Amino acid sequence: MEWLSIEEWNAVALSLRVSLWATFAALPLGLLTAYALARWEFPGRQILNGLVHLPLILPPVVTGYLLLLTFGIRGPVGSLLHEMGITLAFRWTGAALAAAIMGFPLMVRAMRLSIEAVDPKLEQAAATLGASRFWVFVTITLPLILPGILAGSILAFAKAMGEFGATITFVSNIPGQTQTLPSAIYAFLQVPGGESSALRLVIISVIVAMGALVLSEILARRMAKRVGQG
Amino acid sequence: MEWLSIEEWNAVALSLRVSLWATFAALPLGLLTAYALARWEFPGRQILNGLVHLPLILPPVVTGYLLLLTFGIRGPVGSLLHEMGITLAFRWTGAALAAAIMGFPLMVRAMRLSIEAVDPKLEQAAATLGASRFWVFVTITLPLILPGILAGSILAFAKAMGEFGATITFVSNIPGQTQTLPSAIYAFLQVPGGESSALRLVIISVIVAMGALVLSEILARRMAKRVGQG
Amino acid sequence: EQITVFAAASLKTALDEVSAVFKETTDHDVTLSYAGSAALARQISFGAPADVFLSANSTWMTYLEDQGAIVADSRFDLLGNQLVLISHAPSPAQDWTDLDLSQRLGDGFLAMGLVQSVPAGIYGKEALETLGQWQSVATQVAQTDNVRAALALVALGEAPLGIVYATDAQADERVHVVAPFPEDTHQPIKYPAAQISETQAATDFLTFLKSAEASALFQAHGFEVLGE
Amino acid sequence: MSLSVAITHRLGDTDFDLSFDAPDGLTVLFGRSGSGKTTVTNAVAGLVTPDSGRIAVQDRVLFDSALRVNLPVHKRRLGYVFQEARLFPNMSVAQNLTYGSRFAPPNPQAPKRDMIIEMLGLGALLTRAPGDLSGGEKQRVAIGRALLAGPELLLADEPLAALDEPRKAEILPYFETLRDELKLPILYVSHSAVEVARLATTVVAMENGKVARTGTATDVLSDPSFTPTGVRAAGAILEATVAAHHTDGLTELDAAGIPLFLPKLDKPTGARVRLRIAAQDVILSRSRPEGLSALNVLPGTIEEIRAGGGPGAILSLSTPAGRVLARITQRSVSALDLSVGTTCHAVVKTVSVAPADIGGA
Amino acid sequence: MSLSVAITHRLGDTDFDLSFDAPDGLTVLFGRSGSGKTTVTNAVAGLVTPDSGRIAVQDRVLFDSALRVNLPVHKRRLGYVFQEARLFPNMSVAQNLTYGSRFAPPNPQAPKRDMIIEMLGLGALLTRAPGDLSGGEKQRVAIGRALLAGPELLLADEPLAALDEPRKAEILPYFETLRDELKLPILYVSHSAVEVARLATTVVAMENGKVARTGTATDVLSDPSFTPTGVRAAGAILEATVAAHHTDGLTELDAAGIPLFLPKLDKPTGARVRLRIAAQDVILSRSRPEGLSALNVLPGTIEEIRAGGGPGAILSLSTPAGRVLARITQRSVSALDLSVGTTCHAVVKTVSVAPADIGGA
Ligand SMILES: Nc1ncnc2c1ncn2[C@@H]1O[C@H](COP(=O)(O)OP(=O)(O)OP(=O)(O)O)[C@@H](O)[C@H]1O
Ligand SMILES: Nc1ncnc2c1ncn2[C@@H]1O[C@H](COP(=O)(O)OP(=O)(O)OP(=O)(O)O)[C@@H](O)[C@H]1O
Ligand code: MOO
Ligand SMILES: [Mg+2]
Ligand SMILES: [Mg+2]
Repeated sequence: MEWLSIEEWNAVALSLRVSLWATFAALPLGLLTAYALARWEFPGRQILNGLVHLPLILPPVVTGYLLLLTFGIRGPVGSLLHEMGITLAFRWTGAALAAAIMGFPLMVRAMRLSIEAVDPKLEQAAATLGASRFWVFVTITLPLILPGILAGSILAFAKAMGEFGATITFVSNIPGQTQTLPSAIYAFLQVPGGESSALRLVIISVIVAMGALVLSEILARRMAKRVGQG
Repeated sequence: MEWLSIEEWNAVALSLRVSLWATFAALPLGLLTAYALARWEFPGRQILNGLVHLPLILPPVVTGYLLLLTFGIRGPVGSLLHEMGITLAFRWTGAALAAAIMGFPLMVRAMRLSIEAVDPKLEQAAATLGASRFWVFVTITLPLILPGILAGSILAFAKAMGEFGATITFVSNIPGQTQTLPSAIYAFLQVPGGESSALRLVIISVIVAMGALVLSEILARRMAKRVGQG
Repeated sequence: EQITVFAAASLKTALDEVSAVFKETTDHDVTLSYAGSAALARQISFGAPADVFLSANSTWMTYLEDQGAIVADSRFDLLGNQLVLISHAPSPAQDWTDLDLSQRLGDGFLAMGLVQSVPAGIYGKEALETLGQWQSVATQVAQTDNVRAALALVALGEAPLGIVYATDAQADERVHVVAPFPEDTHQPIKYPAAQISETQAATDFLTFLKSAEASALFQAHGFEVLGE
Repeated sequence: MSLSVAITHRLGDTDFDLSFDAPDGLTVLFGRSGSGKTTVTNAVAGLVTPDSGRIAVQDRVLFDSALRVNLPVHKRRLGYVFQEARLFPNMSVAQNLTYGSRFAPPNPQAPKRDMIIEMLGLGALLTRAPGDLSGGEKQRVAIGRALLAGPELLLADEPLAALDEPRKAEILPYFETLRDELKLPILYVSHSAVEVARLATTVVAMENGKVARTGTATDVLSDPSFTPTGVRAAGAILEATVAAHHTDGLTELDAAGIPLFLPKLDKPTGARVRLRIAAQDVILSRSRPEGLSALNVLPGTIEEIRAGGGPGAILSLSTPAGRVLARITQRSVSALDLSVGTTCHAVVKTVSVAPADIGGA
Repeated sequence: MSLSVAITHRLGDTDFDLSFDAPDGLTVLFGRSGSGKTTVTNAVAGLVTPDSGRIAVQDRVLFDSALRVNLPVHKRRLGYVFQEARLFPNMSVAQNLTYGSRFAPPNPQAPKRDMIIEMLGLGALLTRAPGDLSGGEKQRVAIGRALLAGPELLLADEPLAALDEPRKAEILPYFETLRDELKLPILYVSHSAVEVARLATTVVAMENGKVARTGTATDVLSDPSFTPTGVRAAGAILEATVAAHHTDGLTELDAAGIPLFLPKLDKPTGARVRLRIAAQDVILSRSRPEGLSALNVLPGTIEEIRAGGGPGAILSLSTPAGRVLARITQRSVSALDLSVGTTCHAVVKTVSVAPADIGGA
């Protein structure tokens, strides 16, 4: 398309990649955390719950700064990962990490709500039929909470598409590596007359995210139909 | 306390006020929207759904900019409201509006999930006993979705406590009027040596939000015990 | 009288002190709102209740001036600043004639503001172009949304080198100035001020900014005071 | 015409097309699992909107597709005992019980809370949460909740299936009271021949979304050719008058001149009662039997002999008290040389007319 | 010892303290609503962990608080038909049915899918979602699901309560097969005397969390003093051998030399069967009756007469075939001049020993 420069296209592609990775990578941990918070009693439950919500409570810049301190090349975790050949700082992977962390509370809350809505009587029934905890989860709980997982994922994805503060603070803005759509939009808004360019990118971002949203709705409907009322 | 200046205390108080107002003011509309999305079929359902998610998808700066365009003193809605004696721009009410809008998607999603989990068979039973739609909602649906309402509110509150980008763009950073905790933290981070002051504010913000979180968990537990499994 | 001053966030420390003195010496009360210059300028153009605007660059002040949003002829350049190359590792000061930025950088990153929108980034890129060093490092520039973030990257050692204002470099002992940029390598760095409302207090405040007392405070924080 | 239903509806693979008019009283929907009983009940309640048709109770039209009338559920003034209890999990048992009363217009006829709690044995459960009840307890609460709504139409979908015999025996008379004294129209789903015989004014037998047969309980149950839920359901219904109460605890009835003895009935002398005599509880004898413990003997003439596929046969006997059915073996039919026109005696043990099978007529 | 339970547990206001040992076969838990049947079943399943005690099936210890054994639910190798169907809403009927088989170790003894689908009449429903089933259909799927898990212990909580008579009659023999041929230990909750008599090897009668009485079905049901779920439950159980199949569709049994006639039984000549004769279905006669349609007459001596509070009495008759109970009126007792030691004849109609009351012994 002519009305987007190559650099802008790159930002679109990168934002999609970052958001998708952030969402999918956060999924397993998000699900585990949601399950633990919904179903398990353990010391430190409240602390875990608080920790999960932290990125929501803190201004994004602060989150970004904390990420930099922790996962930067000199940070305690970052340096370890670096030795293992994984670099997050100034890479798109770091942007994905920031997006994942910012979306994490949204993802976990949605999943947790749907786990809490599952009738334990169905899980018991599965156990009497020989399903171990693991299989009960895979065959009963998981299918029943799919709408919640979907809702959580779409929230996280949307958040990832819009995340700016934490990302630019943590991985800054390197075209092709970490210049996501929101960074590009922000840059345009910083100069007088940049509004129309920003608008173009905003429209793209909205189209992409809305597409994902509508898709998720259709999926959720289909699931709901299948799951119905037992 | 000595280690916080009056201005900082003001920021804490203001953030609380803004967040609480944002949460409570958004509640009725959030509930209505969630209910409509969960239960009603109407043209434009997908569009409403998209609109609700918009603040999540857009970089906060853009949301703030759009708010400024719409609700500013010169904006189409803002000027109307202004004539009616309601000014949002550069007032704490505007900050509350920004926070409410940013937290709206989180609130609606959580409520919607819990509405979708209510067994319509119970609502039918209530209807056969003479309860009109309204009373069914008040006596059956509402109590059953209280955990979801609580979850949605706490998400929105936490988000409001951390909201920065849209707020500072829309209503600026005026101490006592619109300088919320995140804005104050931002300002500190913009100057050399401001980190320690910022840290103090971050700690306060975390304490407040965590307190709200723990409280909501306790409430939710109590509700869950009452509601149990029918 | 009560006035509201919209000021670029990077002026916070210095301006807090200056306005404290102003409040003491006059019976005016000052409210300061710090944010990015772009946000403030837009808000003013949308009718924000600001009496005075201090911008971190000329473009946004010009934007307002073109809209007729400032009091005619009240605009003046208050402060100047200098752009410097800083490093995380202590290193002796160097001169640009024998400094190969690309080589010093190795595979590290050069932290600076957004090169198309954040003033320090714009100036920095311009300077490097003048010095003929932009091309060799262009792909290694880590751009941040404000200059303080660039400073933080160098201070934490995440980026070995960065380009910031002298005022920032001076305030953080974790960074070392490698080389100041010659003034003729970029547009002059100016912090313009202007009156938005035609109140007496606003006029008084602008006048006070130019006073010797204020100048001393600005200079103490490393700013260059631009006389009229 | 108390309850009148005429609807067509499609649900999954089942095509519903049925109409029945039932007079005042209790109408039993009868039929095999999946025949559509719950669906019809839901249509009357307004929970299922039929594709077309008309539903009216007394002179109130609940639904009429032609007139575009479709009264909302909450305005139909129902009590509905669902097949699954559907208690409100956010309320205590006591709150569940009184839920309907706040919406009902004041009604002095409505059953009293304490009476219902007593009858259903819920006294000890009032503060419980529904999740802490046993299956039968839930169902009792559901019954109480529907009754206490003071309905003008009662729907009950197998309300007693989860209950034990003594509890059933306690509740059944109450449904009779509702039917006879409060004149409440009742639509009642049941698989149980005992309940049908005892309660039904009208029986609507369903099969695969259609009405297989309607009629009075007497008609449908005494028809030897119609035994949709098994041979045990066949039986006749007789009407009789209470003649005397004897000191040995027996009540003597007068069925068109024939004395019948039953365990003490709680009805005044002169009251009309309805008895069910299951076909399988009747023994036939050519001569008037002597020296038997059975006290009730009805002389009659054989009207019809229907041999089934198996070794049994159902004989229809015309007696002064009305038609009596007897199910005996074909071997006995030939051994006793029975044929249409033969006179013989139907022997019924006193106690085989069990308490649950007696209802006010 | 097939199933051995000894537990104490507190649930709400109910204190459970019970122990029973049941031999191989089917153990019926019997008792009023709220007496604790579901709770005990849940304890055996592992869904409720008793405060203390021991539960073992065959030689497998499922729970032992002293030894700190508490086998997880999924390792107990159960099939559990719950009081409410509990179908998995995310699966079709077919998927629900085969759910357990993927976890079960291969077992050639396990019932075959097609056979179960056929027996339960589920063929047309396989692709349905559980939400689209009627109440009875759900329960049938739940039964199928439990059976197809190939369990080593079957728990069934009122599995047939929601079903119509013909369907019950189809399913009951299958539980007999499980009990007799596959030797599956079964714990079965029921309110129905018919089901108890037909299926129970052992009856455990519960009352308020305690065992009120245990014993063989014969013992418990023939005890005239014990009728926890109503007088209709009283009855005797006789054992007999299949003597001949007659061409008129009757099967002749030999009960210790006395011939008894029944509708055709699907058992080979020589097979042992168990009959339930309900006390209320027996007529007594001083002389050997003639010209009656009832084919079965058992001579005997009166052993005991128990007059209840009402007009009835239960007489216990010792016959060559075993003890037979008769429930008749006290008026008949004096009219026939019956007392302990009197010889008389018990008359039982052929068909009153209904199909559902006959089981393999
Ligand atoms: N979660 C609970 N909390 C408190 N009491 C309970 C709970 N669950 C059951 N009970 C009580 O324990 C007793 C036994 O319940 P249980 O479900 O075992 O009865 P049941 O014999 O199966 O009855 P039904 O035939 O009605 O199903 C009842 O009195 C019941 O009210
Ligand atoms: N939502 C649905 N979609 C498709 N078919 C359905 C649906 N609900 C019920 N059916 C089918 O419609 C028929 C009638 O169902 P209904 O529930 O009225 O039966 P019922 O007579 O009440 O049976 P039961 O005695 O088992 O409760 C059944 O064959 C059932 O499988
Ligand atoms: O809310 Mo933020 O300001 O960019 O993510
Ligand atoms: Mg039904
Ligand atoms: Mg139970």
